[in-house]
Amino acid sequence: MIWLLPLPPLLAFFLIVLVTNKKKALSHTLGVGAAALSWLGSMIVFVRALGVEHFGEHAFESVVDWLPTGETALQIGVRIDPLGAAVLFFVAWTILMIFLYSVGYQNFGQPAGDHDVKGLPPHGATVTDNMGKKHTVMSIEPMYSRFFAFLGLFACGMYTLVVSNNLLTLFVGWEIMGLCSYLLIGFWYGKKSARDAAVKAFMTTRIGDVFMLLGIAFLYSATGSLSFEVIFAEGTLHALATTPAFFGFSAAGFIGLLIFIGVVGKSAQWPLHVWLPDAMEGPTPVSAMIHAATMVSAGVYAVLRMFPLITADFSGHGLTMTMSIIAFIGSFTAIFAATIAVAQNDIKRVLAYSTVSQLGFMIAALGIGAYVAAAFHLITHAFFKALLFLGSGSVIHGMEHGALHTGEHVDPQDLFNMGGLRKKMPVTFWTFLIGGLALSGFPVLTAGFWSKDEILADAFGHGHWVVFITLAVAAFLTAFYTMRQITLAFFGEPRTRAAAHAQETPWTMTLPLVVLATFAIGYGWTGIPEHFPILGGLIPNWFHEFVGGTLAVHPEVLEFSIWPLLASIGVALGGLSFGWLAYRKVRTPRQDRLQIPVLKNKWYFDEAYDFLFVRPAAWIAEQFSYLFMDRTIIDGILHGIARGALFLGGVFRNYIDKPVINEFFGDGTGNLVKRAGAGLRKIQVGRLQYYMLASLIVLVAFAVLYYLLLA
Amino acid sequence: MNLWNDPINFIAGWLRALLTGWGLSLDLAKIFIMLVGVGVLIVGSLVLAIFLVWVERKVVARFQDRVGPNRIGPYGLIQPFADIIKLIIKEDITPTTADKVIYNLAPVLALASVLFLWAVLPLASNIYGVDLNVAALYLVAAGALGTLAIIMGGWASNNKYALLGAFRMVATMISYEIPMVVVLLIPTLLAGTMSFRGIVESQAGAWYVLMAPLAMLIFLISAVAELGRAPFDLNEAESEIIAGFHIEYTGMKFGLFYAGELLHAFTFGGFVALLFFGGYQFFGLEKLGPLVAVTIFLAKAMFGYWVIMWIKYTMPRIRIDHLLAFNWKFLTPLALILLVVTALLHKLLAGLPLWGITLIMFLTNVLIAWVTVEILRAYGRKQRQAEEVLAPAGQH
Amino acid sequence: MTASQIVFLLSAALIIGSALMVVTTRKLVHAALWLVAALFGVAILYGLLEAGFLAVVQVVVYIGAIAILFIFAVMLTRKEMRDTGPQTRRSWPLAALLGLLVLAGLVFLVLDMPDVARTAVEIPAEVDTVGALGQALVSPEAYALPFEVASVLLLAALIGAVYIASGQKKE
Amino acid sequence: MNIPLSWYLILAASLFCIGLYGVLSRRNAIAILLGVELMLNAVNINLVAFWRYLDPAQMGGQVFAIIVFAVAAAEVAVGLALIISVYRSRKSVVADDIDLMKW
Amino acid sequence: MEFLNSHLLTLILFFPVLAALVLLFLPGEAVKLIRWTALIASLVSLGLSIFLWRQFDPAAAGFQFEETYTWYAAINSTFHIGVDGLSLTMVLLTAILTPIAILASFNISERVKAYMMLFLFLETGMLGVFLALDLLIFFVFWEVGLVPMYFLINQWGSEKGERTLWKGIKVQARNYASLKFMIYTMAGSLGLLLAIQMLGVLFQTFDLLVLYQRWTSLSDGTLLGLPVATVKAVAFWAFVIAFAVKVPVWPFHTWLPDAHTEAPTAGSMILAGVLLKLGAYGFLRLVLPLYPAEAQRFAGALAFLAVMAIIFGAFASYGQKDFKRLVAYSSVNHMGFVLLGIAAAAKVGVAGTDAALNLSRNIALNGAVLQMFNHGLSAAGMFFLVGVLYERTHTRNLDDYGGLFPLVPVYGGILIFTSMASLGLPGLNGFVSEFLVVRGSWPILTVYTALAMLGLLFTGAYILKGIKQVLHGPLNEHWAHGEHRLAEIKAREIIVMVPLMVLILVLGIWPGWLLEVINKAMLMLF
Repeated sequence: MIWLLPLPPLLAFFLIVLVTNKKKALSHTLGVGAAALSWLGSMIVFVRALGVEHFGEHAFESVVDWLPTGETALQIGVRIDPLGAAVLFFVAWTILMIFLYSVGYQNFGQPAGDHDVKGLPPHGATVTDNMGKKHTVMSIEPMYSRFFAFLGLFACGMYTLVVSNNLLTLFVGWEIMGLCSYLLIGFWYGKKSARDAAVKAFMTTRIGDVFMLLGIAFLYSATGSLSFEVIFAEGTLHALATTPAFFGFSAAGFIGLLIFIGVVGKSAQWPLHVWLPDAMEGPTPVSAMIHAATMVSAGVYAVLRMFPLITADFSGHGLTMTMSIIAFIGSFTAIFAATIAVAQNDIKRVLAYSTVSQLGFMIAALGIGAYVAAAFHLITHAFFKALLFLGSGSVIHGMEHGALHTGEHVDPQDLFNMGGLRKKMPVTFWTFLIGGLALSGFPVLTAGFWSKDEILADAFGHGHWVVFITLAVAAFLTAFYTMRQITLAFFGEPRTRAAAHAQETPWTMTLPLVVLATFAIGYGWTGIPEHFPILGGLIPNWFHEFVGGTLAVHPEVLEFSIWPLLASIGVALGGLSFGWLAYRKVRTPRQDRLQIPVLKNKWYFDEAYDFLFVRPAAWIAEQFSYLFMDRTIIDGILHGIARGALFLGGVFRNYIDKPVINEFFGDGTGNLVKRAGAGLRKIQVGRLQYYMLASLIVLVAFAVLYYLLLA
Repeated sequence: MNLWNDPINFIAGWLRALLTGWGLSLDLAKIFIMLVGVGVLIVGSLVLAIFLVWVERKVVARFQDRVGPNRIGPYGLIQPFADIIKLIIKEDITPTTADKVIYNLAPVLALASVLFLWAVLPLASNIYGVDLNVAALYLVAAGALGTLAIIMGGWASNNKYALLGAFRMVATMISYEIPMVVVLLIPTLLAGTMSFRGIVESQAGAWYVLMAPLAMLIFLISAVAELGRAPFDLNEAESEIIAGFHIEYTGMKFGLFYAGELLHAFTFGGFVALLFFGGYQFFGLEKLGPLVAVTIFLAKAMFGYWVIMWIKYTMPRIRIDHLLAFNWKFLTPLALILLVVTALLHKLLAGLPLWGITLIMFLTNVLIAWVTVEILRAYGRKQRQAEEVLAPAGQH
Repeated sequence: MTASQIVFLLSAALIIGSALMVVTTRKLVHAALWLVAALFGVAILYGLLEAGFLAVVQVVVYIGAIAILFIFAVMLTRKEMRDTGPQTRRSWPLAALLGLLVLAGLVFLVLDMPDVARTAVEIPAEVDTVGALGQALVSPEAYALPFEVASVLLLAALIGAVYIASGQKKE
Repeated sequence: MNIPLSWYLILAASLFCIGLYGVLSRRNAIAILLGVELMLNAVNINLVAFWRYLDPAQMGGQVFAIIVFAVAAAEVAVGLALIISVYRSRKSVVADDIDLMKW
Repeated sequence: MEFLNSHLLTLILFFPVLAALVLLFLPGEAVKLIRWTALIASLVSLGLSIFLWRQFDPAAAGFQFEETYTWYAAINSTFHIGVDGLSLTMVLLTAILTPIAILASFNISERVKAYMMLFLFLETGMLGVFLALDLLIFFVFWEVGLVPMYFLINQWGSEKGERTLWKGIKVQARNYASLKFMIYTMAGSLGLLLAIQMLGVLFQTFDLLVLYQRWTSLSDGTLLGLPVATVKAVAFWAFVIAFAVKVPVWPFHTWLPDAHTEAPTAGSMILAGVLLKLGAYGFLRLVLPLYPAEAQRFAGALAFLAVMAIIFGAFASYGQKDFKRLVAYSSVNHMGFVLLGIAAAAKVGVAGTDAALNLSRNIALNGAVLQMFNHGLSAAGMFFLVGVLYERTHTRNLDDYGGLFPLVPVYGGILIFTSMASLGLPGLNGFVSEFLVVRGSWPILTVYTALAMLGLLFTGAYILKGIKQVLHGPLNEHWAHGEHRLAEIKAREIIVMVPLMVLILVLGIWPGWLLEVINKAMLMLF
């Protein structure tokens, strides 16, 4: 039954692409219906999973032989274990909400745009109402059904990833999502920036994927199979841990590192983070999908899956090399992304960087071995980040409505064009506020607090001071820029007439916001640690029990210490208040002191990469390998041989054929014959008797000769 | 082996005995006898020639409704001798630029060619010069000698008319030689041998005239042309070239030519008799004795000679081109056809009895004659129409 | 010396003499006539060799036709050749020498032939040489083919001669 | 019949050489033909002599002689025709004048 | 039926030639008739191949459907053909691609009869190589395959285009390309011919099965005055160069881009689809079994060349301005993987005792053969799509295109699908074979496989560059309206693409049915 989960969206994708891409209504019902179906399936699986105690030992699994290789065969299949069930839960919910949300976002039911062209965002349509007054109103997205098809494929990719029991199908889902991110980011391929962003996204993730493929190949060749069951068996893990691989890593460590590089690419960690902010070019549901629900979380999920492998040779105290690398990258990304997020003006770009930093948190947690905390933060983050994105989407939608209404051409996404939207869009404001608080970890109330606190506690508990401090600072910055964003967007007075005329978005967009908001708050309470001062004992730390079960050895519960708790509360509240204070009065970007060019330009990483990698690659490709290597060197050699042959032919012709054979033999003999002929001609006198006489003389001579010599 | 039924051997035996008696060796005697035989033959034929002159002049007169020489001797019998004596005592003129040797040799050769013929004539079953197995061809060879003599005569007398006459004479003789040879082949074919004696013997059953009358006619015509007499005597055509090749010859040289000519005519009469009329056979009479056979043969020969003279003094002369055209366009083809038909029939009818063969051969000959006449008549009609188209009679 | 030997010698003398006269007389007609004499001698030889048919044919063909043709030819081309001027080429001594040389060679060869001096064998009387010759000429396995070819040759020569000689009339 | 074969052969050889001399030395084309005739007759004598002396039963010799007759006749006819036509066009019968067939 | 069973291979092999002869007698101007007869002929071949596929028993050892006829007794070479898992796959690929190529060349309008006949000859040439079990036959069909291709490129290639040689000599591009293709392959195969003759003379037979035992077992003494080892090495390199030129391994590959850009659409489909596989097939059928020791010794060199091909293939195609040349270089890149797999298998040599190594060797070979099959499909698809575009726009320069997606959405969709396949997107066939090759060659040639990943990365780069410049990119007004407005992809063209896309998808999701046959064959390969 489990392998049925990814099928409905896949089916929807094919149906829409092949059959119903002309009819918009049918397409979106198909899309949403498929998502709902998968959602229902997942809920059933989740509930049954809850029902089974000690679910870790006997997960639902079914396997099939996929590739015959020599005597054995590569097996693939599906498997749900506690981690899978939990992730499945949040994936199902977020995907369904995004499907629902995008119906409204793509202005279903609005008239077709006057001069909308496929490949560019809709520019609104002029419509005359019954009083004959003409005013422009939002127009429907020209490629409406294609959007839903790609979303369906995206969902299918995520489901296969979550559901698969081996690294191969995980990788398959992984790559399909890569493709869909490419297609969706480049959805409005009319815009140059969207095109480039799509390619950048695909390429950077592909860099990661390549290493991951190597990791998988290494794992497969080392263990003979890819399914988790076989890999995480005690014997194989021990074998992997002990066999040395390259650069001083153990096999397990090296494989873990390779796979982690893949994850870095996919979850946009520090070196390969450049594509995520540009991915904002796509429509907002896509950004939500990518940055909250699926794409990025897939990365963390993969590391979660590989946790036993990575920590195969971890013996409790000192981090192994791989784990330390992971921890370092995680924490560095957290702080680094936070610094950039602070200086961004675009509402979606801020969220993008916040996602990068939050992922940094999770990766850092995994780096230091905090398995359950990372999983918990992963799920809570998914909820409130999806909420924030969809909220920003409805804010943008409202701003566009206002811009069209006033005919004022203003960038609907720039924070400094907004202001005072809390009066115009109350539902969006409140849900956005809850999301923001959860993100910055508002104590007790929001889920964000619990998961982030867990991580800090773990870091503090295991004595990883460096990680603890960087994460705390990052948390502070997070709180700061969320408050900056909320104040700029919602509080204060509307800076532009468009902001003044912004209007609340229809129900299809606000309902998902509300649902996600409830989760942003509610989900936190499932993972309250026992020793928590007040609330500890009330609700059993279900999450820890449940998800912990996936590991062979159940992670032990940390004894409580007050310092990390105080730190997280202080950091959260401090960041929020400071943010609100700093931006209460700010009217124009010039007043914003944090507009530091270095931060604004993302530490110039894009330019650096372009300079270091893209341009040299283009040069190598164009000049070196094609023009130089092929055309000049190899073709040069060929043409050289051809010219040599030509030259040789010429030599033979001019020095042997013509002079020797033609002149000497050919004409020579000719002349000889002519001269001889001239000589002999004289004996032909024409007189008859002369001939007779001559012949007779010869005859007689012969006779005599014959007689004398022979007879 | 007495005088009556085999005179020559009898005499030869007698002579041989005589000569050996005189001490000659046998060979010598044999040669001598041969010579004697030749002499007798030549003298006999010459005397006959003289008699023929008389006969000729008597018959011509009778044809021309006049009496002929009857004044000198009884019935003019001495007249020939008178002529001969005249010729002998006439002045013998030789043209100065003439080619002396050839001029004098010509008349001798003319007469010699005729005498050669007599060597082959079978007078009787056992009286003959020599039984040459190629006698027919020998006859043609002699004819060739005659031609040569005429040319030499014409050329040597260094006279344009003589030369022209000689050429004309030679032209006719050569042309007519061909039909004669072809027709000569028919008796050879029928008899199976070329020797005259063989031919005569094989005519015992049926004379060849019965089997091939047309052949006899063609042989007669061509013989007359060979002799240069009667319709074909263009060289004596006074109106055109005076007297032909023997203009410059006078006296006895002319006499030789004249005698040779007469004897030649008589010999050919004999040949006709020999080839077609059974030679010395006369329904079994010749068995009585050789001499009877000789007289039969001579009578037949005289009859043949009479026919020739008859033609001579009745037929007008033919123009030279008509003469040659007649030969080449009519006579030769007819002779060839006749030869082929006879050969075929001879082969086909081999099994039949003699009278059957003769009857059929005779009828075919009549048929061929009739067909040729028809062709001629058609040809003639066409000629006349052509004339009428050209000049319609008496219009303007 | 038997009779035939005498006759042979006489005719040989006749042949050689007239042949020499043919090649040496100044006047062409005499040459032709001497040729006739020589041919007559040869005919006699054939008679001696008991080839009667050939002798007669020699007379008929050579004397009857060829000699006369020669005489005709001489007559036709008389106007130019006044029998004046040298009749023989200046290089006649060389020709004579060569003739003698060839003669010597031939005679030597003849004498050198094995059993050359043998005498003729007697032909049985009943053998009819003329008939045999006739048979040889027409029977296919003997010499029918050369006979036919000869006839064709003659026909061709006939037509050719007529055509060449009469050529002038057309121009 | 006791004439030895050699006599005939010698006679023929001498006749042949006389003819050869005639051909080589005479200026007049017709005289040349006369020479040729003599040579042909010499050959004929040989042929018949060989027939008679070697094997009278084989008629080859005689047949060959007859064929020589035919060829001689044809040759004379054509030769004289040629000479006459040459005479008509070039007004000369001297062999040396007829020398167009030079190189 | 019995006849069919006993003569199945000869039927498949010579049916196209028979059809070509039948074509000869059709009137030249009945173009539709000729096209359809050619198509049906190739479909018959396909039907027979599928029948062969069903009759084929993968588990049975050795060659099946073997047929031997006396062909050239004088030099004791027999017409010996047979099929095993490996050649069966290749025959199937050829049989599938030829009708598609013929269907794709329905737009050829001049000299259609000659074109179709050459195509059918080409098919026989290719099938011959795959079926031949006699070295001489192998070589004969190897050369026969060349000639039609030369004419296809030379006569029906693209008219425009000039290629400057040295000293400014300009020569028409298609002549240059066809001549270069012909002479390059011929020169390469000279060594092969010599080696074959040596084998033939040495063992008095050209039969492969006999040679496998006799040649490999010959290991001591001297041969032609040289120690056997050196002779074997030289012969090995002769074989390798001949096939390397055909596979296009890196240094010998420069003929491929020229040949492809100048070849007509269907021509380059078949050239990329099957002709490149001849070289790889040569490696698998001849080089590995005949020279196991040498292969093992020089596997490193082969792997190096393979990686060079992958990397430089990817870089070169990324640097292309011409769309077809880009796809051509992609073929170099993909075929590089095949060679990598073969090199890995060669490195292990004959199946030894170490189970893991054997498994990797087998996986590498499986991957290589599957890659040959998959690349055949995706390359043919890509070339066809480029051809479709070229037929409408008559230009292959990427800068001339731009923003065509709205104009031709269906074409765009198909192009993206096929590009993703050739890129090696998991879920489609490209990924499966590349994964197998990587998995197979990693434990054996780790460093080279790692380097190859760079190539894999840039595979994605140039594919996306192609898509970006063709479909996305700023809309090039030129094609938007007016008489040369870009026409949507026609029904015929879709029919051409459908079988390819279906196969790509099916192989991507469930390659088991094909891999089963390949796997068994690879076990028994050497």
